This record gives sequence, C-alpha cells and structure tokens, in this order.
Amino acid sequence: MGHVSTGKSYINEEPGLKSWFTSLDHKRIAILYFVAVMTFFLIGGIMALLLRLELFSPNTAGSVMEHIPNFLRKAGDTPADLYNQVMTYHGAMMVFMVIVPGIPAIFGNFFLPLQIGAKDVAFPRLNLLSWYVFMAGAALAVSTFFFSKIDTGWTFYTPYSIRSGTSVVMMVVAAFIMGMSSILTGLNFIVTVHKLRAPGMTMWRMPLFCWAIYSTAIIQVLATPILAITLLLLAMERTFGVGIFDPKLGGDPVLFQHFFWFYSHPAVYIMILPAMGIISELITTYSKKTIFGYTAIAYSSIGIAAVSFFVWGHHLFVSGQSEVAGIVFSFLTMLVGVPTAIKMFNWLATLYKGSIEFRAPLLYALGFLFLFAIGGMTGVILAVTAVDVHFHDTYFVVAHFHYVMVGGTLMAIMGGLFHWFPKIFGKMHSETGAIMSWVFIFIGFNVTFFPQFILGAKGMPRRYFDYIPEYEQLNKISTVGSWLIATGFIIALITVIKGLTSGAKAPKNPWGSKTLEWHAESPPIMHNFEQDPIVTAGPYEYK
Amino acid sequence: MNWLIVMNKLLLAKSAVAGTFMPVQATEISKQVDNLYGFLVVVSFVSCAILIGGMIYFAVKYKRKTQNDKTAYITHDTRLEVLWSVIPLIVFLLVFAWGWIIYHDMRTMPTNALEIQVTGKQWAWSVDYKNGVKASEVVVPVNRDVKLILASDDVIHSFYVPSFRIKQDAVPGRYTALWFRAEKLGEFHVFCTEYCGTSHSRMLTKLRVVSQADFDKWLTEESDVSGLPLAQRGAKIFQTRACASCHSVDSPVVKVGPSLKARWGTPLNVEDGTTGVFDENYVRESVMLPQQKIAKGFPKPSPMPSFQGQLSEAEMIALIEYIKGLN
Amino acid sequence: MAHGHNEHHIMPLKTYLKVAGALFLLTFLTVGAHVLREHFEPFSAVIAFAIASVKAYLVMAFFMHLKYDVPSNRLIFATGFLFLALLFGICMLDIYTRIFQGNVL
Amino acid sequence: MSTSRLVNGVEVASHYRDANHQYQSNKEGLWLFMVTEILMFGGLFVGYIIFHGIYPEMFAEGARSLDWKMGFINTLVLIFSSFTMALGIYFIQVKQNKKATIALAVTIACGFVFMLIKYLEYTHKFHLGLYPGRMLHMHEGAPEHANLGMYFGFYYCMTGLHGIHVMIGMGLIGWVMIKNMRGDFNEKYFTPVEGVGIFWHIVDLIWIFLFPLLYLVG
Repeated sequence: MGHVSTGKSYINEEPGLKSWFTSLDHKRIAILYFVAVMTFFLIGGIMALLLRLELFSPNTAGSVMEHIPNFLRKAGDTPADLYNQVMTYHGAMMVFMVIVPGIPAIFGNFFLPLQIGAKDVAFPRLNLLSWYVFMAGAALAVSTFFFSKIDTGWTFYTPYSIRSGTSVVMMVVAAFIMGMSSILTGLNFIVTVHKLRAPGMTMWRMPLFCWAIYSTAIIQVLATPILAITLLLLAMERTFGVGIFDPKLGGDPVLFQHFFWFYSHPAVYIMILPAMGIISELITTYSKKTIFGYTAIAYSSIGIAAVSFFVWGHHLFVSGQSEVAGIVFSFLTMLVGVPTAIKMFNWLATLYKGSIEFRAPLLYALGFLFLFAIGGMTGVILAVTAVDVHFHDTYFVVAHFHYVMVGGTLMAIMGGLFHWFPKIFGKMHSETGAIMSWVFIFIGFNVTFFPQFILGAKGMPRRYFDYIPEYEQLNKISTVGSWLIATGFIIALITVIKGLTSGAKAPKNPWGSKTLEWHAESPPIMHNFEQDPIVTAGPYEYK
Repeated sequence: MNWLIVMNKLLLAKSAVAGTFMPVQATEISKQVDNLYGFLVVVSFVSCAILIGGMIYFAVKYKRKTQNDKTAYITHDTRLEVLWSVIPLIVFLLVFAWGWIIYHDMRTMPTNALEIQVTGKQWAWSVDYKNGVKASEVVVPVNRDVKLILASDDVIHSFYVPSFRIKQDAVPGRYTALWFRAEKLGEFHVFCTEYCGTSHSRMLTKLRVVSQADFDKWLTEESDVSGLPLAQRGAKIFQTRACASCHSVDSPVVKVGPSLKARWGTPLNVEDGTTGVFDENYVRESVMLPQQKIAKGFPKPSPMPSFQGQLSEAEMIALIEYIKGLN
Repeated sequence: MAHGHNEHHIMPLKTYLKVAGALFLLTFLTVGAHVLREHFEPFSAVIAFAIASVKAYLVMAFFMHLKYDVPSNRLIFATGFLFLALLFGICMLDIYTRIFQGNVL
Repeated sequence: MSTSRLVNGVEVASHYRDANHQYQSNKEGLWLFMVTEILMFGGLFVGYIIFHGIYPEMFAEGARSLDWKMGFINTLVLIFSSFTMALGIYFIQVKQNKKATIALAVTIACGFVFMLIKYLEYTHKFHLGLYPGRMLHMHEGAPEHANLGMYFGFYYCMTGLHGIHVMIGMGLIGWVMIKNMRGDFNEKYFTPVEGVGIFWHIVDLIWIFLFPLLYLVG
C-alpha cells in the first residue's frame, strides 16, 4: 500500500510465550481471551451436542448418558441426573464463559482502542488482571466438574439450589469471580471511550461498534454488582441457612428471581448489544455505503442499555409475582422492542442503493438480520403476558433465546471474526471456507431451532430429559440440525487454522473499510498507529 | 379502502393461524390466547417478511457489479425513522393491552368455583378434594369453574396444562392459584415446567375432564376405597402417591429407584455392605425411613421422600400386599 | 478537564475541621434521637435516616471532593444510587401488590 | 502496552497525553468502581428493608440484642478516620508529606480500633449463641421468632462484608503510606492516595447507613 512496513507487529514485537501472559497490550489480551473463550465454546458445544443426542428419541430406548465414562460420574447418578448436569454446564458455560465475555473481551479489547485512535485501553494493567480473574473464575467453574458437579440450571433458582447435593457454592463463587472480571472490563472500556479518543474523534464520530461496546460496558458496571451480592447471599444461604431465599425459613424464592434477573436480563443485552455493533460495521463495509441513521442507532444502543434494567420481571409472569408487577413489566418490555426495531430497519435501509459484496462477513450479517428478526419478534410474543403464560419455560423460549443468542451473537462473532481476521492475524483466510461454514451454520441453525418453536407451541417444557412420544419427530429434526451446526463450526475452525498457517499476507485494508482500525498495519504494531491519527470526519464516509 | 381489505385479510389469516401447531383448545381462555397468538404470528410474519424480504431484495438488486460502484450517500431520513419507530410502538402497545385483558381474566379467580388443592413435590403432583379424596391425577367436571390452589412441599414446581394455556408456579412457603373452565371432555397432559431435579421430566400427570355425573360418581367411588380388596387398595395408594414415577412395576427397568417387578422375597444388597431379604419389614422401613437401607448402586442420599406420618398402618399393609402381588 | 493545569482543588484545613465537627455532631444527634425515640414515634426511623443522609452528603461532597469534582463523576456516582432505587422500587412494587391482591387468594 | 515517560516529575503512561489526562482517567475509573461497591452493598440493603417490612417484630428482636453504644463508638471512630484520611491527602497537597504519613497511620489505627470493637461484638454474639441462620442456637432461652436467624444472617453478611472492606482499606492505606514515606508522592501526583481515600470514605459512607439500620431502627 505504498508504505514500507517494518514487519514488526504486536504479534512478534515481544518474543516468547511468557511475554504473552505478562503483556499489557490490549491486542494480546484480546488474543488471550479469544483462545480461552473458544476453548470454553468448544466444551459448551460438545455439551449441546450431547443434549441433542439424548433428545433424539424418548428415553424408552435407553439413554446416551449411560455411555458417559464412570470417572466423569458421581456415584449413583442416574442418566436423568447426568442430563441435568450437562444441561446446566452447557447453559452456565455458554452464558458466563462464552457469550458474556465473548465480543466485548475479544473484539472490544482488540478494536475499541484501534477504532477510536487510542494507543491502548485506559487501564492496561487492569485489563490483564481482568483476564486472570476471568480465568480463575473459569477454572473454578470447570473444577466443579471434578467435585460434585452442578445441576441447578444456570439460573440457580432457590430453593432447588439450596437443596441440591451438588457443588453449588463453588459454582456460585466462580460466577462471582467472573462477574468481577466483567465489571473491570466494562469499567475499563467506559473510561477508554470517555478519555482516550484521538484528536477529532468526537463521541458522534465513533464507529457504531464502539457505541455498542460502550453501552454494554455501562450495563456490565451497573448490573453485575447485584449478581455478585445475590450469589453471595445464595452461598450464605447454603452454608448457614440464613433464610432470605429459603421459604422453609420464611424467605422468599421469588425475591431471588427478582435479584437474579435484575442482573441477568440486562446481561442478555450484554450479550446482544456488541453483536449489533459488529453488524453495523459489517453492513456498511460490505455495502460500501454510509450507515443509515447513525445517530438513531447510537441512541438506540444507549436506549436499550437503559431500558434493559426495567424489564426483568417478564421472566416472572407465572412465578407468583403479583399481577400488577406482571403488567408493568410487560409494558416496559414492549418499550425495549422499539429501539431494537429501529436498528433493524436502519440496517435494512443501509443496504438500499449500496454496492453489496457477498463475502462471508456480509453473509453472516444478513444471517444475523434473518435470525434476529425471528428471535426479536418471538421475543415480543413472549412479552405479551397472556401468551407467555402458555409459552413460559417451554421449548418456545429455548428456541427464542437461541435465535437471539446464537442466531444473533454467534453469527456476529463469526462475521466479525472473518471480517477482522486479516487485521488481527495479518493473514488472509480462505473465502470459500468461510462461506461454507456460513452455509452449514445458517441452515443447521434453522433446522435445529425452528422445530423447537413448534415443540414449544405444542407444550413441550424445557429442561426435559425425556418427553412424550408425540414430540419425537420434531426432536429428531432438531438433533439432525445440531450436527449440521457442528459441521459448520468444524469448517470454520479448519478455515481459521489454514488461514493462520498458510494464509497470504494481508494488506492494510482488504475490504475497503473506512473505520480507523484499517489505517493501522495488518497486524497492528504495539502502539497501534505509526503516527497518532487525527480524525476529521465520521466513521462511514463512503462517498 | 385498501387498508380495510388488508386488515380483513389479516384477521382472516389470524384465525387461520390461531391454533396452528397449538394443542387442542379446551377452554374459552385458550381460544382467546390463540387468537392473540395468531395475531402476533401474523404480525411477526409480516414484519419478518418486510425485513427479510427487503434484505434479500436489496442484496440481490444492489449486488456489487464493479469495484468502483457509486453508492448513494444517505445519512438519515427523519420521516422514515419516525415511522418505523412509531408503528412498532403502536403495535407493541396494542398487543400489550390485548394481552393484559386476557391475563387479567386468567388471574381473576371466579367465585363459587370448585376448589381443588394441588401439591407438587419431587416428583409428583398430589391432588386433594374437599371430601378427602386423594388422587394423583386431576379429575374435573366439564363446563364448571375450577380453581386449583397450588402449593409445594420442597422446591418450585410449575403446573402446566398446554390444552388450557394455563401455567402457574407452585412456590413453597405460600399458595398460588389458577382457574379454568374446561369445555371439552377428555384427557389432557399436565407437565411440571419449573426445573425441579432428577425426574423433572417425569413429573407428569393427567387432567381428566368428565361429565358432572361421571365426576360425582368418581368422587364417591374414590372416597369409598375401604371396600376394595387389600391389593387393589394398595395399587391405588401406589398410584396416588406417585410411587410409579420412580419405581417401575411391569418391567425390571430402573427409573430412579429400584424396580419392584418380581422383587418380593429376593435377596437384598444394601449399600453399606449388609445383606437381607426384600420383605415386609424392609419395605416398611424403606417407605418410612428411606435413608436407612439404600439398595446397592442407588444414589445416596436417596431422593425418595419419607412417608413417615403420611401413610397409616392400614395403608402400609395394603401397599405391601400390592407389591407382593407384583411377582 | 475543566481545571486545566490547576487540576487538584485544595480545600482549606478549616473546611475539613468544620465538616468533621458537623459529622460528630450529627452522630450525637442520631443517638440522642434514638434515646428519646418514644417522643418521635412513628418518625424515629425517618429521623435516623434523614440524619444519615445529611452525613452521607457531607462525606461525599467534602471528604470525597465530589463538590469540586467534574460533573461527569458526580453523574457516575449518582447513577449507582439511581439504579439501586430502581431495584428497590420494583421489588417493593411486586411484594406489596402481591400482599394486597385480593383476587388471587 | 504501557511504557511511560516522566512529565514534570509525574510518570505518565504512553497512552495518555499528559499528567492531567491520566489523572482524570484514573479518577473516573475509580468512581465507576465505587458505583459497583454502592450497588453491591445496596443489594443487601434492599433485601434487609424488604424483609424488615415483612417481619418487623423479628427484626426488632434482633436489633435489641445489639448494643447501640458499640455501634455508636464505631461510628465515631470511622468518621474520625475518614477525617484523618482526608487530612492525609490535604497534607500531601500542601507538601507536608511527613504529616500526611502520620494522618494515614492514624487512619489505620482507627481501622484497628473499629475491627477490635467488631471483634468484641462478634465474640459476644457467639458467646450468646447468636449465629446466622440455622446455626443460631441461643444459650439462654429461645428466640421469640423462629426465623431470627435471618436477622443475624443479614447482620453478619452486612457487617462482615463491611469488615472485609475495612481490612482491605487498611491494607491499601498501609500501601500508600509506605509509598508516601518513600517519597513517591508530591503535590502534583498522589492519585493512589486519593483513590484509596475515596474507597475508605465509601466504607465510612456505608457504615453511616448500617449503624441506624442495624442498631437503631431494628
């Protein structure tokens, strides 16, 4: 690109494995997160396949869980117990160890400073510390596997979690520790956005990915402390029988649900907002067109972050919450639908009169729009009190949140990965491989989860180890779909590995994108930019 | 106007969609829920069609032709943006209000309803009628308001009848309630929908809707079990106490606890290494104090609840007689 | 960075002494009100928390220098209390409407 | 990556423009962290108030077993320590670092006194068998309310978590005190002291509300 590169980059500037684990560079820390999160994703994914395999047919024919080797089992665990454990690990790992840290800690860490023209995040030491804290929590969570396991579901509802004979306290402490990591990351990003923007990079010139990460960070800081105290109280409850959440001792299990969802509903937006940020980037880049309604999308990120704190009670419509509270929450939930709709229409309008290039990231972005439209609308269905009474805790809910979390967040992660792969690793990946992975994941996803809407409508409850025969056919289809998804991810993995080992050297800006990270070398040097950037225009000036 | 035609079409589509894939509509409420759901599905379908259809249309139409394609520079359009904020908002508020009306009906208990006490415990429902009849399934008369008062012995359960579109958590430490008025005769599934441990997925029972005459007959018959032979009485207790959710009786398959098929009189290996015989005293002890002698290979502590103080001696004898008969 | 090079505001020692004095005084006042609480019922709790709030304000404004800090930091700190109020408000809404809803049970 | 340079006697990390830039960023990070502290303790307060509303008599019984005089002394001790903490920063600002060290040392001493009184209170409770939750086992008489353990659950949770914060705060003050003795701070650079100070005031702030909540209102 008419520019002499020194060949130095953040990857090779400091040699040796040890330098990676002590590095304060935000890009290296992002890579550390990337490796860790992808490992947990693999484990969580295997668990998911196991669950689907179990549900391939009703239990009369015997259970897949019987084939789990003995050293992984607690004495006396029935197949149903094993299923419940796998179900819990799948949920807890995917939530706390994959999707919540996923985009912010990997892509946020890597690209937030690059996109706003900063040399690093505000607190590099804290950033590295967050990774270690996260790993400590994750290690503790995984180690429950070698103690009494955990079978409460990722929601830890009392009083079941008080009575369960599994390592609930350990898991709860692990989630607490990972929560601390999440808080520190969020705090770091907020200050980075406030204070480290390059000269000329006003808030309203920030790429929308930064707005999304910023909104997410606000939720992380404000919501996670409540989870922390809730989990501590649960640990107290188990060790001392304090009775705050235990009805036997005069406590209120519904209050636990309030406290839990005060965090966990906003956490849903911790999972999806950054994904929306990535989609904004992908759609403008590959349609070579400025984003439609920049201000509206930015405000809607903040709007979603704010309203997300007011809607948690829609998880409690049939829990014994009062009718008044149910109505209030249903109303407020409707309000969160509006900024989401705004985003969807703005992305659509961005495609209008663009010059759309069908690369894998764009396909992932379109896949996102497709799946998120379905996930979002079924979300509205579930927010309507009377209808939710029927659908609550059925497979309809399972399908809905997978459409949002997997169809949304995971599609965005994959799209972001192939979009930024040349920037992160300085090598080009195979376009065919990336597109093939999309085909399998997209089709597989719909085959897996669309039947679950119907199962839910027919009344099949979630977290069921076994089901009545009339649900068999749809379950079979769903299981077959899960194999397609797995194939897609294997293709993606091969594509990534091949790109890493034998990819051609990536140019600075292979996709012709306008945001600031593409002005840095591929891969970027230690301090990101050769010369401190000065920003004079908005992020998407495709004229 | 065109709008009217569109609205009319939507309403028609709605009633066609209502009930698609849904279980039988066995109550008035379930029809209302399905109508609202049908409307939501149509709205969802329309909005997905706009979004996804638009997306595919644009993607094909504006496919990149050359590397130097000129693109339009459109930053925003306030009128459009207001439009697609306000229209969804109106739709959302509409369905919210509609949902509220039905939800309010669901949550408002009728007066003069037939009250039945339903208690969840790991992992069975027990149903108590006013006249003292205890059952493991819910039997109700058709076309009559029925109010279920829910309670739980241990953890949270949730009482769900898909065909009635009703669901309510049974929360330990307090009472919750739900009501319905069944309009169809027949048997309907009852599921537990709040995760409650090992046999959560087997915490099923039936809700049987019968005519008023059959209901009265059933209630008297049930209250008059003392005339039955011992083993039949035992079978009844075995059923009402939901022993069958953990112990199989017709095959040696292990559900949660040991199968009782052809078990009587066989030698016994206790988990602590001692041995014995599966006899009257062992059965009695296992029912009253399940943690005492856990059969080898089964979880410790045993998930079996203690029935101490819940079963009378007469009932215990009947139960033992029934188990004897399984050989 | 409203303060330019003069970023650290220095409060005179006298102000610290005054604030500390006020805090001690208010603490005695709290205890005094507690001892004489029979005379104040049913407002004794309100009085105790009103005094505590004044004390909290003094600590935040002067000891924590929030009075002289940039507005954004004041806003950030206030957000914490705001969201706490939210959690409290809605939990109370549920629990109290649960108690008073006659039609369910 | 964090290489740093010296600007006017202040070490400035390379990703900051100048000392003030760095200072303002650190300060904002600190305040954000304090928000999480407030929210975490706040969750406990919300739980306490809700259950106080449900079981007022039980809470009154629990509060009667506390000695408000102990709480009162501790309040005074903490307020005084907050004052000396603020003085510590003041003295660094006016270049009297020796006096600052003394002020910080007094603050730590106050922390010790606070923890000592807490220790006495705790051991007294243990002596009476007033443990949290199901471990509650009064040696004399029986509790009037069966779930009195919940009150002590809250009591130990809240004061315990607060106590942990006091100890962390003491450690942090010790750290900045040593740094101050080594001459790491001057009137231009004392961000760690300020941060630790804000943390310590938060600890004080929480106690200002805990005292009436646990000891007085009950």
